[in-house]
Amino acid sequence: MNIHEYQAREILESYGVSVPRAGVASTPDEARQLAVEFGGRVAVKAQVHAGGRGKAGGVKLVQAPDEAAEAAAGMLGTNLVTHQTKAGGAPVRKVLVAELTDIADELYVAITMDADAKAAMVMASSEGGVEIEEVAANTPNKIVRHAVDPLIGLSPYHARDIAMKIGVPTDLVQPATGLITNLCRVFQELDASLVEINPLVVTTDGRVMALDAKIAFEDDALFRHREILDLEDSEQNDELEQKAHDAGLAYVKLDGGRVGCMVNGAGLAMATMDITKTAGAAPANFLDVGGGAAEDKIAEAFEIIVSDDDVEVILVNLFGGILRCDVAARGIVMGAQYTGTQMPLVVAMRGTNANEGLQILADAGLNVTTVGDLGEAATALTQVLGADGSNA
Amino acid sequence: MNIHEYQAREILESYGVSVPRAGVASTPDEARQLAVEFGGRVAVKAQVHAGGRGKAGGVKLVQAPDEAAEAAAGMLGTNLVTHQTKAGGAPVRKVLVAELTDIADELYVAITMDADAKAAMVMASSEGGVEIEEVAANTPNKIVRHAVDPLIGLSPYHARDIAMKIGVPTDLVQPATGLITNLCRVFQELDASLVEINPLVVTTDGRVMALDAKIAFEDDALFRHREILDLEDSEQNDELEQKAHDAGLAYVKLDGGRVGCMVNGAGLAMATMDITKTAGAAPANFLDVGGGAAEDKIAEAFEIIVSDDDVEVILVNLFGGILRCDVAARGIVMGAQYTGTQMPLVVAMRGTNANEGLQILADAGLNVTTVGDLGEAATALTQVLGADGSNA
Amino acid sequence: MGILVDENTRLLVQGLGRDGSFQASSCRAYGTNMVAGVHPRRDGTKFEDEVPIFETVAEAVEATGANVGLIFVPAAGAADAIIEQVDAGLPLVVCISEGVPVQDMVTTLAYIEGKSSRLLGPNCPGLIHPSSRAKVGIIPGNILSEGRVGVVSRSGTLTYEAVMQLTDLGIGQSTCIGIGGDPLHGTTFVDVLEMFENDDETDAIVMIGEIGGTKEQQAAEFIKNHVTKSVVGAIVGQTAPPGKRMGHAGAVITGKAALASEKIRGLKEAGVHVAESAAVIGAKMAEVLGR
Amino acid sequence: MGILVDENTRLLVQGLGRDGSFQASSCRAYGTNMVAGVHPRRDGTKFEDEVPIFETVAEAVEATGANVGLIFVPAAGAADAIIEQVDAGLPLVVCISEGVPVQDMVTTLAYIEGKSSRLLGPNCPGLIHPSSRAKVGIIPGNILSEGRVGVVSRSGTLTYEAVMQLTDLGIGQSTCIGIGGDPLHGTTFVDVLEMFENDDETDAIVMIGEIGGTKEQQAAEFIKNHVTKSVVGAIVGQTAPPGKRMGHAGAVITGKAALASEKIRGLKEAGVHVAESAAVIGAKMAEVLGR
Repeated sequence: MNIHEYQAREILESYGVSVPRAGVASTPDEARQLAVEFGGRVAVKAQVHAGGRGKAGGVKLVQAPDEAAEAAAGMLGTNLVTHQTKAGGAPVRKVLVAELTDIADELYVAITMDADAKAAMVMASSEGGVEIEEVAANTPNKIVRHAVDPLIGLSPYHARDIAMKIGVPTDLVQPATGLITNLCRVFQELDASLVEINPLVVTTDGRVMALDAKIAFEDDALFRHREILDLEDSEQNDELEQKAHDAGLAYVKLDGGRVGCMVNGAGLAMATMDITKTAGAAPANFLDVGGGAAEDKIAEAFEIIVSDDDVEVILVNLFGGILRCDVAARGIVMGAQYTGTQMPLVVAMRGTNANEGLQILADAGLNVTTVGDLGEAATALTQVLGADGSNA
Repeated sequence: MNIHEYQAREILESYGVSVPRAGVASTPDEARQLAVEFGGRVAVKAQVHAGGRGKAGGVKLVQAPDEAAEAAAGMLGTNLVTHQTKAGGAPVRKVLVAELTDIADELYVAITMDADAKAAMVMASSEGGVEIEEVAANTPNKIVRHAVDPLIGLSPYHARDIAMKIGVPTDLVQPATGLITNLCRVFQELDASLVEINPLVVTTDGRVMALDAKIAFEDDALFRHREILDLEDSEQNDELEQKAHDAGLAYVKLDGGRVGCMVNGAGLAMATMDITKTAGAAPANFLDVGGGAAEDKIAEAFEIIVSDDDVEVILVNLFGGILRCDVAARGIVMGAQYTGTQMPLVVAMRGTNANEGLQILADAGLNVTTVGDLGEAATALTQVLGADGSNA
Repeated sequence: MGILVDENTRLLVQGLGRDGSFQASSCRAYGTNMVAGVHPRRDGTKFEDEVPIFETVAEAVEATGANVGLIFVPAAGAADAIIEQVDAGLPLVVCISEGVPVQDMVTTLAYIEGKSSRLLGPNCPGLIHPSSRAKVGIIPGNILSEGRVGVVSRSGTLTYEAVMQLTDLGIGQSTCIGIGGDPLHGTTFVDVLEMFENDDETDAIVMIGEIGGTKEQQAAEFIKNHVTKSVVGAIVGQTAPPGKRMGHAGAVITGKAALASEKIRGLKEAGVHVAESAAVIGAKMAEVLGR
Repeated sequence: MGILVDENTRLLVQGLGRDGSFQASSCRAYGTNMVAGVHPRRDGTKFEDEVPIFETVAEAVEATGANVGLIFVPAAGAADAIIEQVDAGLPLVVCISEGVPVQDMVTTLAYIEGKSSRLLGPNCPGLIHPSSRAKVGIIPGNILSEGRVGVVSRSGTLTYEAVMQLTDLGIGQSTCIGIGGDPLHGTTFVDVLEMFENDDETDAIVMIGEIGGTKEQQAAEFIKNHVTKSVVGAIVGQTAPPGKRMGHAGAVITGKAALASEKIRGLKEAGVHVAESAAVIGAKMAEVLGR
């Protein structure tokens, strides 16, 4: 789950991480007032769940309150399109107005989960203000990595070592050490999946602070952080993804495809997506209905796929395990009846109660092509999409 | 550091531990109002830092608001004497007024630090409402112990196991598990040295709650819990102990002695206390001035000893290590000048700069008997206290 | 004898709710010797009128000599169940539960290290050994056939797909194992590959990976240096976009190494016979075996 | 060769504030080979114009081959310093710092377990080996004399008292070690007793305990079963009241086992020659040695 920069900033502040003075504005006038409060020279930053705001005009540095209001007026109510947003962009409902600081140096520090280290990993670099992927590609030796010990956490001496290695000036190593330690506390105590400060700045007046902050949370741990759930801005999410999320479905909308996929199991779902290529088409979505899905959940999944305007055919590939195919079939019938769709279905059902499931679909009179496995599914898909499937 | 029951109760509540409804009263009228709020039937409990309140009249169960006011009036402003207080008792400034609950069973659960296990230790018993020392002495098999793993903390399955073993009814095992887990969080997150719930009650209406709570904190960790320091009620402490504590000195007032002891090092201080027995006397205090004590700290320690009315002679036993004897001697001279005492001093000084120290004392013209070691100190003490030291 | 479960398996199932009961039942139906259940408040009762249910794992192990634990408890309690089973000394712990918070696994994996238990999962379908009719998990038994190909996969249902392809082509399986789709899990590809390499029952191996992480590269490295048996590989997620979690917590393209194409390249360099798509895993194995 | 420090000791001192510098200086003056200092912001400078100071322990060990670490950093940072020294692979880590939060020691001791470093302390005076002029800590060197009695104690200054009594009676010491007054510490009585028992330089042992905990009882048990050399013991705190912390975090009478009388009884049962008071430890040893 992602949150806005202003929310991340508030969390960091509550953990004792230094951040520039700032406030949130929903109107140009509020932005003006904040600029007045901060002495006129401020950054006005569009609050969207996407990187690349700077190049897209979502960050303006201004010198006076009126300019701040003007910048805010130019952002609020629009959709900001960056290289990370969907084509339509993301709606800007709020801007962050932050005091400008005189920057002596821009650094980078982030914490993620590392599967190989089986631990949280601190990544830091002397190269801040640019995307870390660039640094990793061009000058990988400028990235410092340290795995956080599960028993003792991030030792202060390691935090200190990291601060020194990324070039924090000697007299600021101590506050930087505290800052890095606190970032680690945020990551661990709140079950974050990412805490990224880019840039971490050293100011000309001798402070270290988090100038921009990105925090994402581990979805699987949100159940124990109710207060974080309240931070979610569902408007920033894709509408179908949000609907699927609310229904407890793992769904990802994919650009440019016309084959709707309904699968159980993430691996099989990816295999099913990949197989559309064999049919000369492309998947419109990833969808894993999960393990013990009940009828109504399957029905909801079906409705989400059908309500995607890109979808022309639905590829159902279910392998009964915890999921029972008869239950799934009843859910599909329910969804089809509710949406009234006539869309063609290519269906593979195997495993637990597969025959019962296929029988239920047949009895319901849906436009179903039954197939035996993934290979047959590709063939059937080609037929359904027409001879020249590659135009899809 | 100890805190009051009402403060412990608030901490527990903030950690999600069930406690009876209660409030604090400083006047009989406040007690009456609280009793009204809780329906009349309440317990009025004197807030002092000592156990054994029940037998000493510090806990009254009443049936009506007027009785609550009366009970509070009988406690507030008095000194409560229990078997755990000093002879003069402890001042009662506040009473806790708590709703009465109908108790089905009284259990016990506590968490302490265990040196042998090198970990926090949960101790629990089906025998609540009595002192755990009694249970340990009479029916030790009724005490369940579980060491908390430093990496994973108290596993829920262990908390559950403890709840079952102490006889929590099956349908209340789940809330009891949560309660025990939360007690462990209090212990670990707040660096407590003791969290004790006695009794933990099962109510007739099917709840488990902490009826009485005692929390003490690790002195060495208070530096990272400023908010806990604010809870200290120094009025509950011995006046001299409080003064020593404020000065950063390890000092314990001992009843019935007349030999004031000033020593560096806890082990040597205990040895010095013990040696007064050889002189047929008894120590008036334990005092370790600590490692790197400066002059003014030594002076303050000296003043505290002198201001103890029980003290007739001062036994100084210093072994220079981190402490330098010359520094200590200057502190003693400073303290003696400030208090103007003529009290006899038996002084042993060895180690770092011992000769300089003894010279400083000699030059200052104090009433000093210099001795070479602990054995000589005992002899000198006997002489100073008079032939019949055993009358001391 | 299978590499991890076989005729000597004495199964304990923890978490006998709706799904757990259904799956425990099918483990038994397949032929697995389930000796104990563990479920709160059902102490003293019996599962399917035959298998005793206990309040704690320790009691169950003590009373029944169970040697494999299977976990179906909800995600929030899964790490605790793993620890309880490890503390009870079960040599093999299989955790099916999906959605275990990754930080729970950080401490749990650190806790297990150096202890004598092996963990499979979480978020895995478990494993199955057809020749001894031992099934520990949720892999549908009817799709398997006895034979000499070992199957290991990060996925659940995709494993079934591959197994079914093999069975349809008359290629039986020795042991089939799902290691799970979470980024932090117990038993890895490398662990299983080593077991298959040393397994007298196994002639060739199917390994199914996916986008995310670098576990497939580690497997490739191991195959290159230590595996003499033929390996057929497949990697799914070629059409997945970067930065999006594809269901499995571990299936996210976070960098170049996490791409399907990179993994395929690594496997090919290690001499693995990589199937062009998941639809032809069986066919690839048939080709490799010369059938 | 001493049991832990000797002529091969290459000392690293971490924390060169006022007290640390004073004590490091006297370690050097005694004859100890101090090869490195570690102190923030003094990288590149030298201690007493001779010993290089580094920013981190790892750098210092790498550059100087230090093999014993001595810690004087304030209590709040002491656990971190111990971990830094253990991570740097120092075989012996001696922590003088007093007042380390006990929960810091819970995790630190768990972290050290299984690693190759031995920890002495915290809240201890360190150790000293007069025959090789190796002093690591704060025990005043001038009170020691070369000889064949090993001294181990929970206390600092009380150890000096005992050593001085021995020296005054012409009884020299092999190695003198303070294990520290905290309830949770690294090296224990049992560890040191075992080393003294196996030490060619040691003929007899002085062991000084105090109220609180059960470490003396564990020592008594060990002595009974494994120590053949004569042991003179003393326990202080006979006049301490229950429930009050006597300075040392570990010196609290929390129950019967924590009483001085109980500990004395245990030691006597193990054949230890217990001194009636700390004033006659030396005399007792003289008696035992027949001098």
